[in-house]
Amino acid sequence: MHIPDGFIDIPTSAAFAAIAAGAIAVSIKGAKSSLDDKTAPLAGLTATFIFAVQMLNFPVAAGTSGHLLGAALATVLVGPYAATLAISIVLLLQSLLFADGGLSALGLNIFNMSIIGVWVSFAIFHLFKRILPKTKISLIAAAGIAALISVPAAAAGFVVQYAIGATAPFSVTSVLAAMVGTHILIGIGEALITIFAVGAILASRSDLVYGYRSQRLSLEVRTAE
Amino acid sequence: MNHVPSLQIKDLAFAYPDGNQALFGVNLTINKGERVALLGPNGAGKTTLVLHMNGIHPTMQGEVRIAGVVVDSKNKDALKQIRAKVGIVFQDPDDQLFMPTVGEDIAFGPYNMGLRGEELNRVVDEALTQVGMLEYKDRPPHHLSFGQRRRVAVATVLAMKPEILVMDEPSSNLDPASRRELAEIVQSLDVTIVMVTHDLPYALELCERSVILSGGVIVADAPTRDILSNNQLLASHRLELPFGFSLR
Amino acid sequence: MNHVPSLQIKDLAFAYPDGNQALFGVNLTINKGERVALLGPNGAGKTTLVLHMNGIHPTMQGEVRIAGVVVDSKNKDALKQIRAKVGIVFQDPDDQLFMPTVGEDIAFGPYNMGLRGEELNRVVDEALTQVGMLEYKDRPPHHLSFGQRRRVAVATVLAMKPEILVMDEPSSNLDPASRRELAEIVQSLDVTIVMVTHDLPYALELCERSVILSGGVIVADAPTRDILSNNQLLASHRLELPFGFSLR
Amino acid sequence: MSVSTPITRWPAFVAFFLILLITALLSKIPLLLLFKRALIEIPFIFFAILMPFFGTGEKFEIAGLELHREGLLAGTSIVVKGTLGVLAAVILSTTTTAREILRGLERLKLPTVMVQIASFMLRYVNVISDEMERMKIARESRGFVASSIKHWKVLATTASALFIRSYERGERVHLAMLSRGFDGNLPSLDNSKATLRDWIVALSLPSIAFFISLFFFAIGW
Repeated sequence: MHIPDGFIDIPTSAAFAAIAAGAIAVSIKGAKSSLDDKTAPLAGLTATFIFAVQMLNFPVAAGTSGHLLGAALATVLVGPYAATLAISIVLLLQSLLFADGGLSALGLNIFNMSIIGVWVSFAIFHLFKRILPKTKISLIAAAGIAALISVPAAAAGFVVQYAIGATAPFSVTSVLAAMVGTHILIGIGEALITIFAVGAILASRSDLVYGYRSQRLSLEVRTAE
Repeated sequence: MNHVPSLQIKDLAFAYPDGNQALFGVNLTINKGERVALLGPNGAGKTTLVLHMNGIHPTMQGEVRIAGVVVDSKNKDALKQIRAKVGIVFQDPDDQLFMPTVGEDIAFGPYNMGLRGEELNRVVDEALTQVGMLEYKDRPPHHLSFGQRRRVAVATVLAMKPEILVMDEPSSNLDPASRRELAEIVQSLDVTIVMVTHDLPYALELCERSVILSGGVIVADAPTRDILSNNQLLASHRLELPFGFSLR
Repeated sequence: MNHVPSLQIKDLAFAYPDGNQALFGVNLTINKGERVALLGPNGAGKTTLVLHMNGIHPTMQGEVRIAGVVVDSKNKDALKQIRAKVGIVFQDPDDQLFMPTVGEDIAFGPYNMGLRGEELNRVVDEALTQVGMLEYKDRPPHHLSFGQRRRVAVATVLAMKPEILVMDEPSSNLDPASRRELAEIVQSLDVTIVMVTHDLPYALELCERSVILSGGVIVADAPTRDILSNNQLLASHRLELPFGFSLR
Repeated sequence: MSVSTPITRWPAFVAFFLILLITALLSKIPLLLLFKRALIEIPFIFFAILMPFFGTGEKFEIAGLELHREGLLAGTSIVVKGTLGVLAAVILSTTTTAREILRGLERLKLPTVMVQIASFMLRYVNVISDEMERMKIARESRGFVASSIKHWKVLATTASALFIRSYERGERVHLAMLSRGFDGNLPSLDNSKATLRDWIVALSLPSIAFFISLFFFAIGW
């Protein structure tokens, strides 16, 4: 999914880099208002977690394996702002240190994975949380649907970039079909893992789930004598 | 008592892919039912040795046998049998406990060995009873105290009915009472035990015999009391009894 | 010796936001230069008490004074002064060593206190020398052994020239030699020390005086030797001397 | 630079490749290591190899295979440009420590919070991946083999345990920071200013590349 150098032309890459920079600036503001001076350590450790989890390969079919993207998972766990920051940093360091994704394509990759991936997850998660009854099960389901859709959505982001600035000769519609088609399959895996993971975290530390925190209606207030 | 030793290691040598050699010909035989402390300074190769016992590290040179069967990391089916026979309790219980509830965690090993249904349930309850944690079966491990998690970690491998139980620093981070409770559990178990530890008093309390692994070879193998009373031997391998401790 | 106590706690009570009350009126005075062990079972409120000493937990009821100054978590400037005076060494050194190199980690505290340039450099070198780790200044913490990281963690707070040094389980996970080396460092320091520990022999070796915190109050405050020889007192708070250990 | 040069001007790419190779040799990177690490590119090469078989435009035949000129060019372009990009990144990451890269990011005016997040990530990536490795060994020691879809649940619960541990560590790190007087400002990593010489050295590679592409443009290749 990481776009390398040379795939999309320079003006398109630059335009998306500008969009990415803007979105990061907004996310910094948003994260600081919710996490305060905890932003750096918590988003930093979340980025570490995403990075580690992306190394966790799972078998898909016929000897191939995939790995988690983690956009929906991060969004549900730490909220969209911190998730955007964490995933952007993961992409930045992957391109700088591991040559995974081109540096000139960084803006494109950030746009697809940390902006579309996170904010589509957030929108869908919220929508379904609102529609479904207010239980832990529906929260988990909402997270799963968000994960399922976030992956092909990120792939569709690539198709848009391709349509604008591709240096390859496929027709846009065939690329769209191929990318979105395969990524729906990957999205199913992403959804299953997100469902199990969110479920397990809700069972042991529900207070760490960002999407659950806003769900609690009111707390009993007591005073110590 | 069975006459086949639980563990036989012959001339085991091992180097990491980066060329760093960790084991230089280890020889060690442990009979069924023995409790042996594996002592040694940091970096002596203790963990490397332990990870050979169940084939996580492939044997490069030499031989490791569990209850007479050679550990061969290439034979996947045989390896599964070996891993059922060697139960390793790791130092940090959080590395070992990852399922949503205690019961599911205990069931993980036996399930991988093919147990299902009623039998699986029975094995889980039995293991939890052995460590006195049955009432916590449906709790998430995260909410237990450190000492309780250590006990659950022991139960996760007891549930596999191991031939040999390997414990890595079992007393680390335990408060004094949990430390004693764990000692009582260990003493109640009828299984061969290898205990990797820096806690020499604990080794003395629980193990008749101790071996010192230093620089990738076994440099001492004797009754624990003899080893702990040899100050010169201890000092030359960065071991020492804690201040105020006396061998009575 | 200064006549203002390093630490004065009066009638300190505290409840968590979820209503769970942890401290029920703690009274404790520690004079300058004393080394005091803070003992007690898990869940007794030891960590909660420690986090009151530098205002991480706001004082709800009662009073905490460091070198005569009231800890007031609302006054940000005063709080900064307090945190410079109370150096806490946390149990897991990886939590405390968060900067890319050892040197930068040591500089973190003094930098926040306003030190810069040559003076900052001097303070860093001094703290590293005190724990015998100067040569590791430019290394990333990840490449050090556990014992070395614990020593660097001690240096990170020594660099702030604290009035009082609070150590949470300083001996945990250390091998015997590192444990003794740390004891020697602690003994060489000329600073008031509060040591939260389960390791009663270590408390005896390093601290003249011990207090037991149990159920959110101080239930014993006496010379360490007296406390450790009172088996009934120990037992009623889930404390006990390890097997084979004798008070000589 | 290489990204914006059209693929038909192929001698320029040979020159780019040579510059990178010389840089690698000058920085004493074993070539084997360089190419091993460049293997990360493989999935995209597959994609590129497929290209000549699709697409529109002029067709021709080689060894019985029907190829499209457009697709062939585009495929080659992707492979060549991608390879150059990966090689450059590998050279950067093997010659520059993570810390220097952070400093560079700070100098390039990346927002401070981002530099801090990156710095925490680099500090803890070993700690967390060690935890993950230990969890993996513990799983395997109990007879677990990741082989089929039903094992996803196990991997997911491992991921959730890892998240809880990472997040709690973040909270403890924050406490440790507060205890040493942290008030929201981390000390800057960058205590030296970039000299003119540093800039010249840093810009030498891109400018050589730029002149090469200018040269081949001028002579009309």
